[in-house]
Amino acid sequence: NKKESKSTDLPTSYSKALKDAKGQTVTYYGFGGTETQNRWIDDVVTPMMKKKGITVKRVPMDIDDILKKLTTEKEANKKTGNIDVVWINGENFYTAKKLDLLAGPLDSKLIPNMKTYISSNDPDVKRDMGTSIDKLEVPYGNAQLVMIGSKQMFNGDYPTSAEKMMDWAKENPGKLTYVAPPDFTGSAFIRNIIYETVGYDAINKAPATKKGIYKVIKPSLDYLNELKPYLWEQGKTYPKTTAQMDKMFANHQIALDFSYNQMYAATQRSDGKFTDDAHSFVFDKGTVGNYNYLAVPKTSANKAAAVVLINTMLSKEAQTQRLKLKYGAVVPPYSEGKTPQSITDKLDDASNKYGTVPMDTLSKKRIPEISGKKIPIIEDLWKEYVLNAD
Amino acid sequence: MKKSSRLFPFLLFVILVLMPLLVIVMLSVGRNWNYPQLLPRQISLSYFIELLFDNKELLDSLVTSIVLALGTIGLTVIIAYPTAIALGYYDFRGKKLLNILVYLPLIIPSTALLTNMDFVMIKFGLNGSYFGVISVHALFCLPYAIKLLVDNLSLINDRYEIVSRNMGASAIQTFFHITLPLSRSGLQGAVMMTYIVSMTQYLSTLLIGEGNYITLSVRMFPFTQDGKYQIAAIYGVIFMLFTLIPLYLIDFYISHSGRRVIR
Amino acid sequence: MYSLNNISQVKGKHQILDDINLKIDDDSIFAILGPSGGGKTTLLNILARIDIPTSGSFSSDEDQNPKGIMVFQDYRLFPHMTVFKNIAFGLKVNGEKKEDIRVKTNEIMKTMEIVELSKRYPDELSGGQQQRVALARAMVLMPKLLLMDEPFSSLDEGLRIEMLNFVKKLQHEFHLTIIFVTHYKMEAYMLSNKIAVLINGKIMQVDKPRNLELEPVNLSVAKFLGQANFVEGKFASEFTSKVYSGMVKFKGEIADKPNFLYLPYDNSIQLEKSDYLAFYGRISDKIWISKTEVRVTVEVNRVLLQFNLPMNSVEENQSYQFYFVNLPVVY
Amino acid sequence: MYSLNNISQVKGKHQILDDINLKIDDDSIFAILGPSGGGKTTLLNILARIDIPTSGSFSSDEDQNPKGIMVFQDYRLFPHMTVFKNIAFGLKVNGEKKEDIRVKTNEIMKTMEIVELSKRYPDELSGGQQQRVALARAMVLMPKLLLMDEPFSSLDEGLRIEMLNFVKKLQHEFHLTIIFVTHYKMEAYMLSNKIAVLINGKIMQVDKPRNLELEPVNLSVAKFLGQANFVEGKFASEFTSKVYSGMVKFKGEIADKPNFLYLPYDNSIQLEKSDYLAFYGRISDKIWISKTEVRVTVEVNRVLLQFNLPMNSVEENQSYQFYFVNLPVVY
Amino acid sequence: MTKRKILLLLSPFYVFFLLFFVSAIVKSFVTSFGYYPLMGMKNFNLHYYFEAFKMQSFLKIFERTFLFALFSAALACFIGMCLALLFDKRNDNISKSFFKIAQLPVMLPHIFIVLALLQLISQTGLIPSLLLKLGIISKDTNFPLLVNDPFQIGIILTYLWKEIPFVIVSLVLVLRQLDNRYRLVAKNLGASTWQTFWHIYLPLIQPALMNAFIINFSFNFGSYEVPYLLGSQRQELLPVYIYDLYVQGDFSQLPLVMSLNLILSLFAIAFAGLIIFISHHISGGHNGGVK
Ligand SMILES: Nc1ncnc2c1ncn2[C@@H]1O[C@H](COP(=O)(O)OP(=O)(O)OP(=O)(O)O)[C@@H](O)[C@H]1O
Ligand SMILES: Nc1ncnc2c1ncn2[C@@H]1O[C@H](COP(=O)(O)OP(=O)(O)OP(=O)(O)O)[C@@H](O)[C@H]1O
Ligand SMILES: [Mg+2]
Ligand SMILES: [Mg+2]
Repeated sequence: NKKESKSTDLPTSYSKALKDAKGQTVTYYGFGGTETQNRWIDDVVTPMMKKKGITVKRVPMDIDDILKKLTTEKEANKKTGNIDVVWINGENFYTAKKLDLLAGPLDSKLIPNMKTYISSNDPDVKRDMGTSIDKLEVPYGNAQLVMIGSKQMFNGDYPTSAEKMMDWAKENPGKLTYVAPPDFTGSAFIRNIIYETVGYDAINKAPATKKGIYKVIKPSLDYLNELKPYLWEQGKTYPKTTAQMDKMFANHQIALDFSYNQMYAATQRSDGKFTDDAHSFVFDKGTVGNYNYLAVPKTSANKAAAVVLINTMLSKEAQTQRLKLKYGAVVPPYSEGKTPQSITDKLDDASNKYGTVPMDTLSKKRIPEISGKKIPIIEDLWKEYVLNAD
Repeated sequence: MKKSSRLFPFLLFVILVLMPLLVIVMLSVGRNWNYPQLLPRQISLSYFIELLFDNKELLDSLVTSIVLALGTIGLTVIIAYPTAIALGYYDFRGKKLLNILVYLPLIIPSTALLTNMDFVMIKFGLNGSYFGVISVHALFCLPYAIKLLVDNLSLINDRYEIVSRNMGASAIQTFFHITLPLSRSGLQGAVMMTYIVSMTQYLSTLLIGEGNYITLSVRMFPFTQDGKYQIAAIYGVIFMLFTLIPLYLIDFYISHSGRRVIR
Repeated sequence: MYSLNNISQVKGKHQILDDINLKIDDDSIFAILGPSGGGKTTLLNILARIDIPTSGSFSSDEDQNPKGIMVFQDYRLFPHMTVFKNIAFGLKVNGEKKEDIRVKTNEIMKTMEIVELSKRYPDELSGGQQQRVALARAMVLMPKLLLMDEPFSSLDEGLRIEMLNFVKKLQHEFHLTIIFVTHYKMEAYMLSNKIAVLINGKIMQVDKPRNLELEPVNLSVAKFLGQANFVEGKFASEFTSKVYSGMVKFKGEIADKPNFLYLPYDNSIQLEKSDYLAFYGRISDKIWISKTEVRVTVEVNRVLLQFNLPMNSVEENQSYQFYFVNLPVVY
Repeated sequence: MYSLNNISQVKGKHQILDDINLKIDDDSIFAILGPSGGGKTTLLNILARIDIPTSGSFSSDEDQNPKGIMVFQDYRLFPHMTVFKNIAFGLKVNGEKKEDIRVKTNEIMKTMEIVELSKRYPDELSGGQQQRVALARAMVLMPKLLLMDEPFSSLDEGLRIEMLNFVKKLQHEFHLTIIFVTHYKMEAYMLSNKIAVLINGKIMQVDKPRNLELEPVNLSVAKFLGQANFVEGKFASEFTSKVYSGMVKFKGEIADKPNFLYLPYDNSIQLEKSDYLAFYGRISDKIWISKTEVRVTVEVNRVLLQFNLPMNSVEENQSYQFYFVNLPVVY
Repeated sequence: MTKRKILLLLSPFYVFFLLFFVSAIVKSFVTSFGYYPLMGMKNFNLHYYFEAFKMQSFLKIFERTFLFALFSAALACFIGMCLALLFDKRNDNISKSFFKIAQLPVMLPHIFIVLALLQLISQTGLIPSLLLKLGIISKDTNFPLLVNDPFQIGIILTYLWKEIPFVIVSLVLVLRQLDNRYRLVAKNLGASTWQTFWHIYLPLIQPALMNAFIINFSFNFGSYEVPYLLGSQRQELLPVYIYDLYVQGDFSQLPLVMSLNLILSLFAIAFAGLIIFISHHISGGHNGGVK
């Protein structure tokens, strides 16, 4: 078997990787439900790789399934698999690391662009949702929760804090809602409310048990319960997907939308889905932010090409392209001091043009994620004490 | 029965079936379609064109889907036919149990089962292979195929086969000259269901196919999952075209080759 | 020579066939005659190897497992094939040449008078037409052993005789062995000189037509062959009954409780004096059955009996003294 | 009185029934006799309102649209019901009381000798048993008009006669009107005194059995009634043929090209001298058909003819001079 | 002969089934008994089954899901049967086009109708828009909540849209085989249309209908995509519940998930067995083939 004979170790350096990778096909596994992201990989990354003699294959698969797959392979004692690069985050990274599924270290020797654009003491390079990264993954995108409000419905006065939001909701019942967890964005919104009501430190320090967390976030749950009767359908039901919520927002059924993409309002507006009425803002106390990461499974058969792919996706060229609206306008994961000026300019442009939040505001108002282990617990508590209360 | 008394239910049925299809088609080409407008403000084929022509992956995945579906049909029919013959014609010990067994793949929620299937496939060395993928597809098609064939065969009974064998026909000749034509409608149903079930397999294709088989469903599913309506609708329309056209062709071929089905 | 060795068949709790033993000569027509539900179809199914007997075997001198081609009682024409295709089916699956198939099929269709039906489907045929197609379908194969299950039941007299003659001719020309099953004794008599009577799953008698008719071996056979009166009575050295008491030829078993006087319609009584005085009876009814005979109902001591008598020999509502032709039989 | 008025039926391109006109008395048994494919089933289907005629109508004095209950030629027992349920079906859907249904159904099963089959399904019955169930299913309803399509074809002689008698009795007791269809003339003769002969979609003759047999109205009827030799020849004031030439009674149409001498097996020739010299022929075969008669094959001028002659009157391979009983008929 | 023949006929199925399916089930069982070496769990026990039966929420959702699946499958079978009987004739144009159109939903994935329903009957969908235009409702919230609603109406509609045609298609295939010979007999014996249906058609199509019911029931009971998109979060259905547990990524929970899965499966199997048992013992369970 040809695959089996291939080295299962990471290459020793980027230049060696480049050489070894020639002619290889690298598979990129990641969520395939964002057409802008897909387009970026297909239109930008793939041609760049082609020039290096590497073929990229994009497989749309949920990280949950990827993890299941990797686990199964490990259980079945399979030494090499088909997955070369995965898009991974937080809780899933925690699991993957715990199960020893990922190859490392992916240091700056292997990924030169890490050194160029990302400072090694950036907290997001050290920890991913509380899990120490240990050079097992590389950031390749920046995500931060932003609120998108209807200018008309809010009269330009956006609720930039939990209290303001409550007041507005009481005055305008039925006009707010949020996506129900376990949706990623919905879950982030709830964490953000926790930050608003009890603060990041409290939840960050809380023990990762149901009891411990409940004690800490009780005020947050109370807040959500107080808000509940003023939500859409009196909070008896919630939208299931962000898309559903987007549609309700677009139809002015609700006044407020959320996104994990800072530039989301811009892309939607250019798509004709949102009108000029959509305006982005963040809470005064800040919003949850995290990075998207790439990792290489231990079983990858094309580790050299995987390394090259990661470096390419992190490159200035690829990231600059990615700022285009048609590629989803994703903010690069570059560290503050190392971001090229051209990119900063572009982001500020967009903020003027599409009413998105300016880059420096965003980075100032960024609150880190809590431990991935706590997230399902919070979701459970929400279900128990908010959704199914009464 | 009078014609008029059936006209109303007929029209109602037609509307209920076709309206959603129409909505999907409009959704796939409409832009700026917001509440409470009844029709999209703009019609644009740009998405379509982009997906169909700028993106050869769509066509690739279409071909992959069909290639898998054809293999699945073959495998399913090979397994389902004899099983259905046994269930439809004969009484034997354990028949009732088997009757339930054939429905198992539907009954057991596939999400969790699939990882275990993946495990088994890896152990057999079939993961990522064509046969591996169509086997898993076939597993989910078998309940439908067997059911439709059994319904059909149990009404015919084996009396014509007996005649054929008595006249000196081999088992194979009997199958092709007697069983097959007599259960044609059941087979047609079975093929149709198999085709569609195979075409819509998502997770099994991905897990067992190891990314070697990126079908239409694999591409489409994430969008629908995430509620990306318009893209999902476009995929849906393409999907619809490529399920309906071949199936109607089969239907046309079957109902026009030879005589109407027996009484 | 074909042998049926101790064949028994049980279905559910029913013993359908009970230890059947028969020898059937090659190159002959053998008839199995029996009443409805007697087990005829069941037996043929075993000979055609459609069914497996509970015990016993069917073998021949040449072949350990001979297999007959069957004409089914319920026709079983393939519903999706035209008449032509139905008939050609056997030839086709046996790999005959196209041209041969055409010729043979057309030939037999001509004989069966179904040429003009050749393009029809079974459900467009009358009952008798279907039966002829079923016959043709089996016969066109000229099998060494042909099994026919009531092959003429839906045919009218004329066709039936034609078919009978055709079968006879075919057998003669091609030296087939034909086993055929019927409930209609005339058919059996006309086609075969050796007839097995199968009643209630048992072979009761294997004999020539004449012997069968003259001396049925027991009451069931006599009853089945029909066309006779059975007068209940008691036998103890002599016979006593409402109708007749006196000397008889006893063929029953002493153990049998009620005994029966066997009086066939035909040729059992006469008006001319004979050695055997029968009874005095009144003619209560008279129906026409052929150019020479009438069927009369004779009332004797309130019992009604039927006989075939020569045309014009008796008058309705008159009474006559009758005599037996021979010493009557009691079972 | 039921009337069939100008009933015609066309299926595909086939004219199956051609202008049928019949009057059928209430409270009687009417037989329709005809060869296979003659159109009998087609006609009954119309009377049962299962099929609609292309033209014509069926009516009665009391009812504009009378409808008969039918016994189907192919039985059509409901495959999912036991014998009991099959028979009870009609009573049940007509809203009879449970107890009545039980009693009536058991009653008729007893008459039909199928009591012990009551819990079986149709596919567990022999052909004759199925036919009896089909009969019972219709008769238990005691319909005013009962239609029976070859209801006895699968029954053995004994059963057939029992059933015939039962049908007769039933008709008599309950004053039903029964129209029944058969290809078997004896059945028709025994059950009915008024018989319509249906050949090729046309009613050829409506007559008493005797008249039918003695003077078939035309060649088709004569041929159908069978049991006769037809000798081809030419008629022109006298008849000429290989077998016999001379005076005849002419009943054909002059236009008919070949004419046929009608020589029934029974009662057409004798050895005793009569006014009508027939022919000189050699006995080539002799088969036993009843206690008094043999069927002989007579070879005359290379033509083979069949006749029923008294037992022992002729010897095989001998030649004899034969005489006609009456002046022979030519069609 | 027959025994060997049946064995021969069934062997492809058994081989295939054992290799690919039973082995996977066995693996599930092994895991559900708490043997999951990857997470360092190596003891066989019934712990997770006991735990499952102690989970109040699980039992409640189980009951709800069962009733829901039963109801929607039965409804689909009922409506499908009525329509199939109404349009079963082979040689008339309405029936022909009906059958063609009935095949459409069978050939399209569930997700298709989910999309369409979201467009049509969500509170800002096309139907509320239409009603608004017509002045029947005055604002969107007047329109009842039909997706993600507590009565699972959205899911039921989706299932009906897919399953009624499935029932129709499978019954029409059977009805065509039946022809109308038995109908004619029944009618001739004096049965009304209703009686003919009840005593003749229903028993004869009953096995096919029961099979369709089992398929629909199993699907409704076990599939998660549709309830995931259209279900109410509060009136959760079992497949979603298990799916959520499953994707939470906590691998130490896997044995529990597997045991829930197997409990659900065993129950559904028992239920299907019951249906088949009933089907065999009511009218129509025996038919020696239709002549
Ligand atoms: N599957 C079965 N289960 C139980 N009994 C059966 C089965 N098949 C046939 N029988 C019974 O076996 C007996 C013989 O049946 P068979 O069909 O051999 O009769 P037959 O002689 O052909 O009668 P017929 O002349 O009426 O066709 C009948 O009493 C019948 O009811
Ligand atoms: N659907 C049809 N299409 C064309 N021809 C038909 C159709 N049905 C019957 N026929 C023809 O009509 C003629 C009369 O058929 P019918 O069934 O009435 O005959 P029958 O008198 O009952 O004969 P049998 O005694 O053989 O049952 C036959 O020649 C038959 O082939
Ligand atoms: Mg029989
Ligand atoms: Mg007929």
